[in-house]
Amino acid sequence: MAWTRDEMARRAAQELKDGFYVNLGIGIPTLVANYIPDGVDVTLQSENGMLGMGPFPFDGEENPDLINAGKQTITALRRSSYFNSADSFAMIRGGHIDLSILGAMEISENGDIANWMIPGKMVKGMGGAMDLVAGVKRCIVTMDHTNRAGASKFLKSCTLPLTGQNCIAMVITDLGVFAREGNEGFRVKELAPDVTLDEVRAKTEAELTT
Amino acid sequence: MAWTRDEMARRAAQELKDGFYVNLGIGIPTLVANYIPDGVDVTLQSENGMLGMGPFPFDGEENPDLINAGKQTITALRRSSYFNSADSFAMIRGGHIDLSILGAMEISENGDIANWMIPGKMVKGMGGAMDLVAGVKRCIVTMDHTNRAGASKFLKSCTLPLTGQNCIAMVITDLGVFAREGNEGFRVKELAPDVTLDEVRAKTEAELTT
Amino acid sequence: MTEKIYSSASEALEGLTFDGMSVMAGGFGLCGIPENLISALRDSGVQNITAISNNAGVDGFGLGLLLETRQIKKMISSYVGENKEFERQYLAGELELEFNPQGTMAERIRAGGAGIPGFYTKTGVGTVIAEGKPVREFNDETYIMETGLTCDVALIKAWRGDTQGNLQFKDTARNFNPIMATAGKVTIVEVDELVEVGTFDPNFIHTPGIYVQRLVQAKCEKRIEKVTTRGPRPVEGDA
Amino acid sequence: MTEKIYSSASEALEGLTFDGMSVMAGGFGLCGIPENLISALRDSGVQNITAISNNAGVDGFGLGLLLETRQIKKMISSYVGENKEFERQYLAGELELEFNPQGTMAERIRAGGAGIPGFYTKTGVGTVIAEGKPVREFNDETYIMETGLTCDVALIKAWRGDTQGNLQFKDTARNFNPIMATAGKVTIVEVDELVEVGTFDPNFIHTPGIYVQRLVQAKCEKRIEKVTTRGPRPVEGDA
Repeated sequence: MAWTRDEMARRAAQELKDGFYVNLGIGIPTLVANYIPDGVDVTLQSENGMLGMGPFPFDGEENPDLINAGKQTITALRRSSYFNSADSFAMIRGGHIDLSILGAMEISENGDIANWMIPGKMVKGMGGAMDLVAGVKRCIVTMDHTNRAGASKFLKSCTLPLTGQNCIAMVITDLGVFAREGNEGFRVKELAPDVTLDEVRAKTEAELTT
Repeated sequence: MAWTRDEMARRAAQELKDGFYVNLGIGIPTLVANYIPDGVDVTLQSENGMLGMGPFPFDGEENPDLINAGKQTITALRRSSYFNSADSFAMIRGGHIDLSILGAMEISENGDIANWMIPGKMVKGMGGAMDLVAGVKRCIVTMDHTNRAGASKFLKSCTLPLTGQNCIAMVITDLGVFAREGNEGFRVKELAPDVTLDEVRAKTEAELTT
Repeated sequence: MTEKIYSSASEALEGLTFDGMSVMAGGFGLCGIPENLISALRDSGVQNITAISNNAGVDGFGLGLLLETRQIKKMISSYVGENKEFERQYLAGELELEFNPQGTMAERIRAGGAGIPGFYTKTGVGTVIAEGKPVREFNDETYIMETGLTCDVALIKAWRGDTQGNLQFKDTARNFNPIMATAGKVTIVEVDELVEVGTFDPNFIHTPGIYVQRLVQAKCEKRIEKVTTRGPRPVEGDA
Repeated sequence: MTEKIYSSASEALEGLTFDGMSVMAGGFGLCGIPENLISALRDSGVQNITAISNNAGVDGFGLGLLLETRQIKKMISSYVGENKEFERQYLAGELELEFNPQGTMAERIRAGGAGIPGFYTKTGVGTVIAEGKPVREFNDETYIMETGLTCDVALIKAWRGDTQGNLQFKDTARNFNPIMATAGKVTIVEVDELVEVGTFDPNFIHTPGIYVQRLVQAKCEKRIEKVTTRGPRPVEGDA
C-alpha cells in the first residue's frame, strides 16, 4: 500500500536530527513540521528572513509583518531571529542549513532536480529553490513516484528545465525511500508496506540499486 | 608664510558640505574635525564600524568597547550607529561616503597616492587606506609639500608602492591647495599667504597648471 | 543639517522620476512593501520603468498598480505567481521579464550597494540561469558570475525611522528593504513611525541614515496575501 | 536540544585544535577580541596556526600571546603595527604575513561565510595587492578578483548570547566578529553575559544561533590600547 502524503511527511521527518536547522518547501514538506520526532529539536528557516518559525497564529492574531516564504501568516518563537534577504541566502548559500526538504516535478538518477517550470506554461519563477538546492548541506525530495498519467517522475535524466544539478541526496515517494551517497546512483532504501521492488522498478525510469 | 598643520586642517574643513558623511584619516585629517564650519552638519564615519563619531570621552569615562579606527577611545552621539566591518566597507566601497581626508607620503600628478609602505622598513599594513581611496566619492590629501630633506612629495609619479591609482581630487599642503577634475592634472587653486607660485613650482616635481 | 523629512509620498518623489528609470521596491509578497511610494509613483505618470522587486504585487495592490497602468516595461523578480494582469501582459509580449533566483537577486542588490560589480555563485549552475554567464572553477567546482545591481531610485518600507534617516524594520517585513536601501542612487523610505534622533539604541539600527536621502511617514494598509491560522485561541482554562 | 553552552574557554576548544589549523579571531585592535579563547588556544599548545585577524594584538595580550609562544605560522591581517615580537619574528623570517586591505579582508570573510568563492573589487587595483590576481572590466573600469575566506575555527567575542547561540555585540566591539562567526567550520563564542533564550527581541539579534556551535561566558579584561580623553568632565554649574 503506497504511502499517503502524511506518511511521506512522517518518513521525511525521520531524517531530522536534534539541533538541525531546516528549510521546508511548500506542499508535503510543510507537513513534515507536524511529525518532528520527540526529543528532536529542530529550528525552521524561512528564506524570506527568519530563523525559528513558529506555528500559524490563532484566528484574529495574524501579523501582516510576519509571513513565511509561502506568504502565509505565521508566529515567532522565543528563539526566533529576523534578518534581511541577503543575509538569509548567505545562510543558505554558505551551507549553514543542515537540511532542505522540497517537492519536485522530476528527479534524475544523478540527483538533478526539476521543479520550477514547464515549457509552454506560464512560468512563475524559481523563487528561492535554485539557491536552496545549490546551497543547503543535504536536500531531500518528497514527491509522488509517478504523475497523474502514471508516467515515472524518477528519470534517467530530467526532461524539464533543471532547478539544480547533482544536488538531491534522498527521494521519498509514495512507494519508498531512495538514497544516494556522493556522486553515486540511487539505492532502494525502504519500500512502503506491500509495495514490491518489481512495482517500483516498473514505475521508475532511473537506474536503482538495491 | 606656509600654513601650519592646524591651518591646513582648517582649509580642508572648508571642503565639507552640509549633510556630508566623511571619513578622516590619522594626523592632520583628525584635526579637521575641530574646524567644521558653523551651520555645516557633518557625520563622521570610522571604518571599524561606526557612523556618527563623537568627541573623546572625559577622563575616566573611557569605554573599551568604543574606539575609532586609530584605536583611540571615543564617544557616541545621538545619531550614531554601529555595524560590522563588512557593512562598514560596503559603505566605503559602494561610494556612500562623500569625502575622505587622508595623509600621504607621496602624490603624483595623475592622482596616485602612496601612503602605506616604505621598502626596506618594517611594513605595518595598509589597514583601510586602499579601500578608502578606491571607494570614497572624493579623496583629499593633506600633507607637507616636501619631506624633511626638502625633496618634493608632489611628484610626476610616485616612487613608493601605491595605495591607489588616479584617486586623489585635491591636495592641501603647507604651501597651498591643488585640485584636479576627472583625469586632468592638478591646478594651483590657492597659495598660502606670502607663498609665491615660483616657490611652489620649485618645490613641486609634478606638472601644475594655474 | 540637510532636511530628509518630506510631508507626503508624492513630495518625496518629486524631481526624481524620469522615463525609463529603474526602481527597486522592497517587500516579499505584500509584506513590507512601500505602499504609499508605489501609489505616488503611479500618480507621477512616469513610463517605461524597470522594476526590481522580488514579486510583482497582486492585482490592484503593490506593483500591481503600476502594471494596471502599463508603466512598467521590465521586471526583475524571482517569483510572480500572484498577478493575473502580469500574466496577461507577459504572455502578450507587452512586458519584459528577467527571473533571478531569489538568493542571487538579493546578493546582486547587496553587491550593487557595496561596490562589488560581480561575484561567483553555485546557484543556477547547469540551469537556464547560467546561460551566457561567465564561469569559473574554484576547488574543482563550477560557479557562475553574477553582477551587482543598482537603481535610480529605491523605494523602501521601514517600521521606524529617525530624523537622520536611521531605520529599523519589523519582523519579516525586513526582507529586501535594507539591501535595496543601499543600492539606490536615491533612496526614499516610508515609515510607520517617525521618531526623534536619539530614540534608537545605536547598537540596533538596521540601516544607518547614510543610505536614506528622503523619508516620509505614511499609513500603510498592510494587506495580508494568505491569512493562515490554526483556529481560535483556546479559551483560558481549557486543556 | 544539542547543548551549546560550555563551562570554560578551554573546554569549548576541546577536540577542535590540530596542528596547522586555521583560526579567525574577531576584534579591531584590542577592542572586541576573544581574550579567553585566545588564552585557551595558547594553553592547548597547538602549533603552526594560520591566524586570520585584522591585527596581531600587542606584546603579551591578544594574539601577542600566541606569537610569544611561536604557535602562529602565518598571519592574514590588514595592520600589525603594535607588536614588537611580531616585528622581530617577521623580520627574522620566522612568520609568514599576508596583508589584505581591511575592507577586502572583511568582504573575503563575509563571502566565505556566504558561499561566495570570489568577488571583484576596485580596492588595490594598480598596487602590489593586485599582483597575480585575475582582473576583469566592468563598465570600462578595472577590478581585481578576491576569494572567499573560511577557517577551521572562528573565535568570537560577543556582548550577550542566549542559550540558542543568538548573539548581540556592543558598540565598535562588533567589528569583525559577526562576519567571522559565519566563516568558521566551527564557531566558538565567548560572551560577557549569557542569557535565557527569549531575552532578545528577535528584531535585534546580530548573529542568529545557527552560526554558533559553542558558547562560553567569560570575564574579559578589555584592555584599552590608546586611552584618549578631552580632559576632566566640567563640574556642574560651570559654563
